[in-house]
Formats: sequence, C-alpha cells, structure tokens
Amino acid sequence: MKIGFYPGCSLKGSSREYNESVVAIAKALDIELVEIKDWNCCGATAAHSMNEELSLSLPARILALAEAQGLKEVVVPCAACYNRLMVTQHELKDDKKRSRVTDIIEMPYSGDLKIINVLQMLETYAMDKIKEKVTKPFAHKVACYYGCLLIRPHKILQFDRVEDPQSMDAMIKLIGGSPIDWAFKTECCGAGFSVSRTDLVAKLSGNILQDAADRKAEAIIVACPMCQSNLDMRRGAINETLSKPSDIPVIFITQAIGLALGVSPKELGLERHFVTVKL
Amino acid sequence: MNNNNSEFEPKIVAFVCNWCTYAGADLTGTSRLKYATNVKIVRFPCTGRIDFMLLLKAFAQGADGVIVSGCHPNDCHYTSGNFHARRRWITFRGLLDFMGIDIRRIQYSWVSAAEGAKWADVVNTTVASIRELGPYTEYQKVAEYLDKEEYNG
Amino acid sequence: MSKIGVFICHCGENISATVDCERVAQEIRKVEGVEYAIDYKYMCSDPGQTLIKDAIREHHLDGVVVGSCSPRMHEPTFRKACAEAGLNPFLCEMANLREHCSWVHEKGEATTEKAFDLVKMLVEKVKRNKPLDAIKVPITKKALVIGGGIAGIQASLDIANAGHKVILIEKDPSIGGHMSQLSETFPTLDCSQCILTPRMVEVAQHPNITLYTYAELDSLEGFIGNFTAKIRLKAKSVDHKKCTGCGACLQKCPQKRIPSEFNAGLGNRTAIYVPFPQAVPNKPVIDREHCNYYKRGKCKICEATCPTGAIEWDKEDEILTEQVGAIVVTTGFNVKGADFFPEYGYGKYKDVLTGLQFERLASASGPTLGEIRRPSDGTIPKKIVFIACAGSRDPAKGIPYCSKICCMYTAKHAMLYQHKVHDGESTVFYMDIRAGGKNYEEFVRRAIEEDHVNYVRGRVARVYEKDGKLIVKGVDTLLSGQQVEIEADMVVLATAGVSNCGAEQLAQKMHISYDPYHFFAEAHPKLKPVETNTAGIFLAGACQAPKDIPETVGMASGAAVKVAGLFSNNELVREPLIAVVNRCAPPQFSTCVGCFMCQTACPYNAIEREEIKGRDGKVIKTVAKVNPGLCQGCGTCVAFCRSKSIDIQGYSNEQMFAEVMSLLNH
Amino acid sequence: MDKLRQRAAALLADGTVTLVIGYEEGTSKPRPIFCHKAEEAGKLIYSSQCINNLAVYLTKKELMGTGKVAITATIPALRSILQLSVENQLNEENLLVITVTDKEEVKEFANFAEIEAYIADFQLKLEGKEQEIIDKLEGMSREERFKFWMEEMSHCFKCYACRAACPLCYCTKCIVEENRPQWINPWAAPLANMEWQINRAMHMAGRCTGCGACGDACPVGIPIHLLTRKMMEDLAPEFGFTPGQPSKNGNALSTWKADDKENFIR
Repeated sequence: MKIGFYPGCSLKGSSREYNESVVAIAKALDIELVEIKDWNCCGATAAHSMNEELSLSLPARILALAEAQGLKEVVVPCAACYNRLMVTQHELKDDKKRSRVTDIIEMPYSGDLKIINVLQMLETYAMDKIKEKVTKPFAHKVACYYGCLLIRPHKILQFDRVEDPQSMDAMIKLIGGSPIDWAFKTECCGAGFSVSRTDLVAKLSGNILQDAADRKAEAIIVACPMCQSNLDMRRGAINETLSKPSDIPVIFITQAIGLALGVSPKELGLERHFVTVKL
Repeated sequence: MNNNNSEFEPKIVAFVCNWCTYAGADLTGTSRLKYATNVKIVRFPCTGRIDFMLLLKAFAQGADGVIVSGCHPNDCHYTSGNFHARRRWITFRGLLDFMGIDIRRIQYSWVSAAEGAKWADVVNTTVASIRELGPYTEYQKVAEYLDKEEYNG
Repeated sequence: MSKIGVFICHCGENISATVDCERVAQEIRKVEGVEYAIDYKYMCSDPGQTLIKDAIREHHLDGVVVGSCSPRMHEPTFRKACAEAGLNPFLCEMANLREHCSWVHEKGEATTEKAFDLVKMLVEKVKRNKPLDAIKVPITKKALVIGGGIAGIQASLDIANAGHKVILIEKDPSIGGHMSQLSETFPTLDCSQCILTPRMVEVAQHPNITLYTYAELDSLEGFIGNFTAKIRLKAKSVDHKKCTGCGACLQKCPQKRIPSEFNAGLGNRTAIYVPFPQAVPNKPVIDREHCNYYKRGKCKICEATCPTGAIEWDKEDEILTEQVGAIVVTTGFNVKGADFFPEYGYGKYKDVLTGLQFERLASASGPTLGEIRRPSDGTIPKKIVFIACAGSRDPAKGIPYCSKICCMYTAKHAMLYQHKVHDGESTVFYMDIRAGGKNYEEFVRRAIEEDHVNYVRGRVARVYEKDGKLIVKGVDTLLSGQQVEIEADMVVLATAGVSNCGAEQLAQKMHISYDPYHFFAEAHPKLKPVETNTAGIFLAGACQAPKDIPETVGMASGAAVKVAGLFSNNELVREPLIAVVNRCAPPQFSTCVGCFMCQTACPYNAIEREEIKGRDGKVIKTVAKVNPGLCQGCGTCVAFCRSKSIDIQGYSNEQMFAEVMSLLNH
Repeated sequence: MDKLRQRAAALLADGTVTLVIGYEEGTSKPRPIFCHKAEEAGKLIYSSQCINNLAVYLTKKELMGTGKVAITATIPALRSILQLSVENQLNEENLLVITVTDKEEVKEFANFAEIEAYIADFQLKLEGKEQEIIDKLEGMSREERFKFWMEEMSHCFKCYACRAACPLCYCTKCIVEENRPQWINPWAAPLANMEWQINRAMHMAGRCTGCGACGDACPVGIPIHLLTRKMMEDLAPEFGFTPGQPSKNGNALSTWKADDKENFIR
C-alpha cells in the first residue's frame, strides 16, 4: 500500500535515525512512503506563538501540496509536525480562517487529507504483519514515553487514552517486550525550553529518567524527536541532576520494531545515539 | 429585476412554533429590541405541524420570503417534532432547488425561547437578504398566469 | 355568516404608543364577518373583560379576536371571559400586537398596518374555529414508584399517607439505595442508617404500599391516569413466604468471596445473600451468576441448611401487569469508577478509593467496622489526600457539570478521618468550595478551622505509587503557585455523580426525555422540576441530576404532591387541541387509507389502529385513530398525512391556510 | 412463456386463484390482461417489452375483493408490491406474486420476505437518458431550471394519468380533491400544475420505488418521474436507505436521525 509522507526538518537533521528507521520498517512491512514534493517548515519552532497567520499558513501549504499531489492520507512521524498539521486542519474548519489562509498560500485547500502519526500508521495497517514478521523478539523491559505533542490537545488529536496512553505499550508487547507500568508517560521533558533554559530541561528530563531507572527499565521508547533528543543528547547535564548517572538508551519505537523484524542496527541508525544502545 | 431595491419592502411570512420561536419573539418584544415590520408571524404548535404547502401558498400569494423557525434539536416541546420538520425541510429544499425555485428565499432557523436577540437578528438579516434578492416576480408571474394570455417565462 | 367581535387593547400606552389602535379597530370593522370592533385602554382589566362579555351577549358574537399582548400571557384570561359570556372558549383567539408589533417597531404607518394585518389574520382564523370541549380522561388512583432509595421511599410514603395505593419496585434485593451505604451525613454528622432504616421499615409495613424488590420495569404503555406497567419480578430463588430470614444459609454458602456491592467492593458477600444487615426485606436472594449450583450444577448446601425449605431452584422471572395512574421515577445515580481516572491510578492502586468506598470504610457497619484502614495492608493511613472534582467540571472527561454533593461530602470525609485518626494529616485539593445550603458553609469552615484539614486550591495532575507510598503531584494555585508533592497513604477521589446504568433504556421505555448525560429531563428547569414532558410521569432525586439528601427528599415530596393532586380528581381534564382522524359516511368511513406511516411520525405512540366492521362483523377497513389521552397536539402527523385525513383541532388545515392567505391577500 | 401460461391456467383451473393479472399482446406494445378463466391464460405473455407496472391494480377494491389474485410482476412491480406491503395495503394471503426469471423460469413467491430477498440482487439505476436530463438540469442556472419546468408544466392539462399509473398513489381521496381548504386549484395552470407535482413528489419522498410509470403515463411527455427519481438519489445517502428497496422502519419523512444535516439552518 501507498501512503503520503511528510518528514519535516527533524527527520532530515537531528533525528536522522528516526527517518532511517521509519523508512526501514515501512519497507519491511510493504508500506510505500510517498514524500510530499516541495514541502516546507511546519512552523513548530516559534511561529505558532508569534504569528497565528503564519502558523496556519505554513502547515496549510504542506497539506495543500499533499492534496494537489492526490494523496489521501499522510504519515507524519515527528510529533511536533503532526501536532501542527492536525491543529491547522482543525483551525481551518473555520471558513474565515480558511479563506484567509488560502489567499496567502495561493493554493486550493479542502481539508480532506487524513493525517496520521507513525503509531497510528502501524496500528491501522501493520499490526498483523508485525506480529507475523517478528524474527528477533524484543525481549526487554522498557518504559514507553509518549510526551505531550502526540497527545494534547485531546479535543483535536483524540489519542487513545489522554492521561494513560496505551498504543505504544501494545506495540512493545506485540514484539515481545514488556512495558513497565509507570506514571511518567506524558510528563513534560522540557522541550519548550530546550534552547533557552537547558537547566530546566535537565531537571524535568531527569525526573523521567530517574523513575524509569527506579522501575528497572532497560530502555525508554519514544515517538517524538524532541523527547528523544532531550533524554539522549542532554544526558550529561541530566546525569548531574541524578543521584546515580544513568546509561539507559532512548530509542524510537520504529527502531525497536525494526530490531524485532531483524533489520540491522546500522540501517535503523542505532549507532547515531549519544547514549550507546546495547540491546 | 427591481432597480429600486432600496425602496422595495419585501413581504415576509414567518412560520414559527409556539414553544420556542414564538416565545423567543415574545422575548424580543419584552426586551424592546427592534426589527423590521416586514415580517408577520403565524403561530403553529410545532415545526412538525408546518405543512410545506403553506410555504408554497405564501409565495403564490405574493410573499417574497419565508422564515421557518422552531426549537433547537433536542429542545422540542414534543420531543421530536423539530427532527421530523428538519427532514421535511431537507427533502423539500432539494426538490424546490431541482425545480428552480429560489430556496434562498426560505430561511430556516432554530430560535429558542431565550433567544430574543437572535430572533431580531434572524428577521433583520432575512429582510436585508430578501431586499437584496428583490421581489419574487418570477413566481408571482406564474401565480398570476390566468390573468394573462400565456406563460412567457 | 360569521359574527366576529374584535377588541383592540392599548395596554396603557404599550401598544398605543406605536400603533394607532383606534384606526385598527375602525378598519377591521370593514372586514367581512366582523360584527363589532372596539379599542380600549386595558382589555385585561375588569371593565375591559366586561366590555367583551357584554359585546358577546349584545351582538350574539360567534367569535372573538383580542388584539393585545402575547397569547402566552393572557389567552387563558380572555378565553375564560368568553366562556363566562356563554361563548365556547376555543372561539376566542388573540393577535399579538404588543410583543410582536408595538414593542419591536417604531411608531409609524407600517407598524399600524402590520397590527391590522395581524388582527385580520386572526379574524380569518377564528371564522374557521370550531367550538371544542375539554377532554376528560378517567384516572386509575394507584401510583408506581420506580427505585427504592430515599427518593422512592419518601415519595411512596407521602403518596400512601395521602390515602392512595402505591407499588414500589426496586431492582436490588433491598430498598435503601445509596443513602443506606453512607456513614454519617452532612452537615449534622448524624448516622445515615439511623435516620433511614425506620423509613424503610415503614414502607414495608404500610398498608397502602406494595413493595417488590428485585424487580424492574419491563414495559410501559398508556397515558396519564391510565398506564399499564409490566413489572419483571426477577427470580430470587428463595420463597420469601417460607423464608424466615434466619440467615443460616448465609453462614454455610461456600461462595464467600464475591465483592459486596453494598460495601462498594471493599468487603465480600456470599452467593445467597442479604445485601446488608438492616435490609428490607431482610431475606436473601441467590445471585445466580456466582452460585455454585447455577454455575456447575452442584452444591445445594443452602437448601440442606434451610429449615423451611424455601429455596426454589427452578424459579423463573415473573411478569406482573399493573394498572397505574401516575409514575414517580426515582432511580438515582451512580459514581464514576474504574478506568475513568488512569492519571489517579484508580483501579490500579488499592488505596486509591472513591468517596463511596470511603463511606464504607468510615461506616460502623462497614468492612473495617468504622476504622479507617488501607485496603492494601490494613494499616491506618497517616497521610490522606482527598481530590475534589474527580471527573466533575472536566469537559475533557466528558462531564462539564458540577456533581454538587462532592464539596460537602469531601469536607465530611476529611472531618471523619480527623476524628478517627487523631495524628493523621489530611489534605483536600479543590477547585472551588461550593457549600450553598443551610449550615453547609459553617460545616466546611469547621473542617478547616477546628479539624485542621489542609485545603489546597489546585488540581492534582497525577497519583502514582513509589516505595509503598502514593505520590500525589498537584499544584497550589492560591498561595504559592508552586507544585505540591505529597507522599500519601491513601487517596480518596470525589468522583463525579453520573446517571445510573440503564437510565437511557428506562427513559426510552417510558418515553421521557433525558439530557446528554442520561439524567432524566424535567419538563421545565424552574417551574416544573418534578414533571417530565410525558404527562403523569414525575421525577425525584438524583436520576434528574446529582443532588443531596435534603433536596432529594424535598423533590420526592413535591412529586408525591403532584401525584396526590392528580388523584384528587376522578377525571382528568385536558385541552382539546389534539389530532383527529376524520370519519365520513360509508362506504368510505374515513379518507384514511391506513398506511400507518403516521405511527412512526408520532412522538407519543398516540396513533392506534381501528377496524371498521360491517354488520356481519367482517373488517371493512382498518384506519388510524388518535388516542386523545396520549396525543399532545404537536401536529406532526397532520403535516405528514398525504390524504389530509388527520387534522388538529385549534390549528386545523383550514385555519392555518386561511391565516396565510389573509396575510398576503391585498 | 409456455410455462407461465400453463401455470396460470392451472392456478385458475384448480381454483387456487380467481384472477391472474398479466400482460397480453397489444397494438404497439404489451398491455394488461385480467384472466378470470383458465382458457384466457393462453394469451399471457412476458417479455422485456412489458413495462406497465401492474402493482397499481393490487389496491383496486373492484379487483381485489373476491378471492386470491395472482400477478405476474416485473422487477419494478415487485418493488412496488414490497412498498405497498410496508404500507399495509396488501393482504399476503390473498395474493400470489409470480415473476419470470432471466432463465424464463416461473418463480412464485411464498411471502413478501422472499420478494425482498429476490429484488436485493437487482440494483435500481438511473437510465442513460434520465441521467442526461438530470445532468442537463444541474448544469443550468436556477432561473433556467425554473423556466424549463414552467415550460414543461404549461403543457400539463391535469389528466392525472401520472396518479393513475402510480401503484403508490392509492389514496381514496387525493389532496387535489380536497377543497377545505382548496390546497391546489383544480384548473390546469402552471402554478396549480407545479403545486400538484411538488405535492406528488413530496408524498413520494422515501416511498417511490423508481418504476417510472408516472413519466411513461404522461400524455404530453413531461419528465415528472425525474422529480421523485432525483429526490431518491439525493436523499438515499443522506438518510441511509437504498433506492428501490422499501424499508419497514418508516419512510424518509416519518423518521429522523439526530444527526440529520442542518447546515442550512441558522
């Protein structure tokens, strides 16, 4: 089957391994990803707090491009991009906003595109296939960490269970892992301050890591580039806030599934992490 | 078309239910909100009672526009009269449009007993939009056919 | 030829300030069929009404139009005046010259013209009005009360004490409802069972009350004064006539670990059980879902134990048909439970409880005999956190409304805890404290000031277990604006009050409406709080919305008065504005062709089939017939009937047609 | 065809039925025949040329009064029969419905449920020329559409052949015969003609089974069947029914859903 694909900047830059693992498992699961041509920034940086028109127009252009290319459904792996695209589609149900934005982007926009994240893509199209193709069960005790951008605002995103999401846990179980029962699934990692106040990021991410460590998790599983980079890249600063330094790796759900499907660690970009992945 | 639309005073009949819109229009009065004199209200027990033929008769008699209004969904005094009415309106609108009758001249609305201001607004905007559309001469010509030799479109 | 009288009211200056009333009266005189027309300062005043009465007598009027205020205001006044002058009241109509004309338009020619048009429209209508007689329906003076909680108990007792027969049905094995589960009650801290159980006994012993426990409403047909209720008597498997209530069977039942509903899951019960020691009736039923015999075909220990041979293994549900004249619905509420609060760990951590569970812990008859102990390890919690608004006022949870009782019972819980655990520390997280009610605010102040309950204004984000403690992460939005973290031993959630399970289906059975949360809808939020939109069915208690005991009892007595009021007449008199299927001479009998598509259009199931038979008794034709007791006069069937065989009195096809034609015909 | 004649003759001969309604050769196309005797059954034919909807006779007291009646029903007639049964107009015991299958087999239906199962395989589709006119009308401006229909309506001389041909127009007193009030003026003028057709279409909403008999019957060729046909196509997805498949759960106008569209309501 074919599905539209919007990688966004993170997947082309700081989280190349997310891109690599998404592409690798899509291939393994017979899903053809069709990248939206001429895509642009989703505006997740500062646009949405600075300029409403811009924050809607940037994603609207992406959606309009996808529509023009005849795509019906598009998968957006980055949680921030997913959030912006979903919120924009919701906001543009308002006729006034829609006509203003279509004037700006000078493209027709219907709002009919279905936007899904990686978890939804796997859940909808690949669960049976994953189960069937698991060759190396991912027999690890892990903490599934969802963060905020996939989940909130619930009214718009409608993620499975707003305060205690389940879909990633279900996937881990499917590939032979055992997710821990913990309360930090949607705690703040501090991504909002990831440039300005890294001390706060270290503290908040530290809380998450500490609880995962206390509950003997071997890895933290994520589906968001921001979560991943904060918990992984800032490990040095985080470790300074912890009683005992932690070497728990932080890997993407796509990498975990990839491993279970027998994809090579290199293909999944596992060597790109700051905290060495020894799974 | 009438070139002096500013001087044209449209005739508008409002078909409303007793429990919501009629009471809402009462509230418009008690609140002393003003609206155009063009609209005259006919009181029905429920929107479910409003026969589509009465709407056609209003146009045949020279109405330029019609308002049909009742309780919001789930507020019907009779539980479901307005739901039946809504179905009838959907059906009727589709048929009229297919026959080339100007469905812009029928304004449907939900006005509750608490929405006095909304009633004034519905009346005023309907009067304004019918004034914009001009008199419904197209229909009236057909209605007056017997007075003339033949129908000339 | 009609002789219509038209009476134009100035309403002081309310109408005459913008409408030339005198001219309207003058002009309307010229309309065909108008015999008499006059304007007057205050038509509704005594002299004004006399003017109308005199004119009716003097001019032999056969129709009256009063051009004044809204008919919703004074229609009864003028119709009564007409009746007093010997004119059928339904030959009087009102033109709304005030609310729909003088008050909403400026003074001017157009306004006076509109007033004239409105009056003329009603003149054309009234020419086609027919004299109508009020409908009289006989009344069965027996009430059905559904639900045996405090609301149903109170309503039953009040109706029974007014001298009428009552059937009270309760789905559980005992009456008592939620109130029987409570420990103490706010704001007096008197013991709930001490005040409730005498009432329960009174119900059981009252000569006018027939009590059916373990019974549910199966179906309901009919209309006010004449309902037919089918009641399902669920099989108790114990013959209560033979059973003496000795309780020997309860001791011997080998199934001892079934979570007790009465103890909100904190205690256990047996498969043959009496829900609680003070139950009425105090005789057991067998829970077939858990009974060894029904599950595996073996056991029958209770039968061997029973000294009177009361066990009936093959008993089946019975359906009882009862004729009743009125119904009071008192089916109560429920509390939100497991899986609703994943962030608070309810259902996951044993020491996270609902308020109702805490009631059982605090109750002297509860599983811990009134000692506050942790369900997990039986220790006494030294730190306890109460979370108010758990679910309530939370649109994200789908419950935007306030559950109303939680502020008060949370204060009570904290107070009871402090009274029982002297060195304990209690914290209440709240959004607002809503303590409206007699002595309520004082009660909350007492909890804070005398019992030193720590009230923190703010929400709790999460509760999770770490090292045997429940970590409560919240925020203090009032004093510090800081995040608060408490290591608690027990957490009590003031869970939202929600509609009872099956409320929607029950409402549909009875044809009463309900709100989006499946609470039953009252007929008017202010003026008809105990009525439903279905005449003859009344509401009391928390099935309408969450409410506390005093309010429930007040509402129950209110509903009982409505029933007693209805039963004080032998016949019910109703406005005759209802639909009628025409009848005409043979061989047609009626223009109705019997397609019966109107049946699905009728919201009240008021359309019946009538077989028209010839002299030989053979059915010639089956046609529709409107049951005048059920029809409420919406007229949906009228607009629907293709052959125009149904018409509605007071808003007939001829009348409405004439109104529309007159409005534009000039 | 022989099988049909033999079966009809047998049914009449042994008294199973007292009447067989079917088709016989006509001057230009097949026409209805009413066989009371076995020997008349020899005239019966059945072919794709048989287009009259014979279900129209099933509500006629004069025909239905005496005993059991057999009818050779085409697919459109079967649909009409089902709708009539939903509307309580037929007595299952006094009716024997027969059809001839594609393989020229005579098929007798034991009850209405069998008819329902049988016609489920036959989808009601718009014919090419019907679609053509609908497309043409939809391509027009509203004013042009109005002019089109007024022009068409001006030919109508109120013969009510459309009403007579329709199996579902079985009211004993039609709204056009109602004079208190006079909803529709009796004379043939564009307004009254249009009002009559709007009434006819509204009364058919959700009931019409799309046989097209009304349009075929019109002596001046007004495409009136498109009014109900178009309405059916538009409403089917909206209200969730299948065109040409009668529903026991009330029709489009006597039922409703809480989420019926209301984007046109203020």
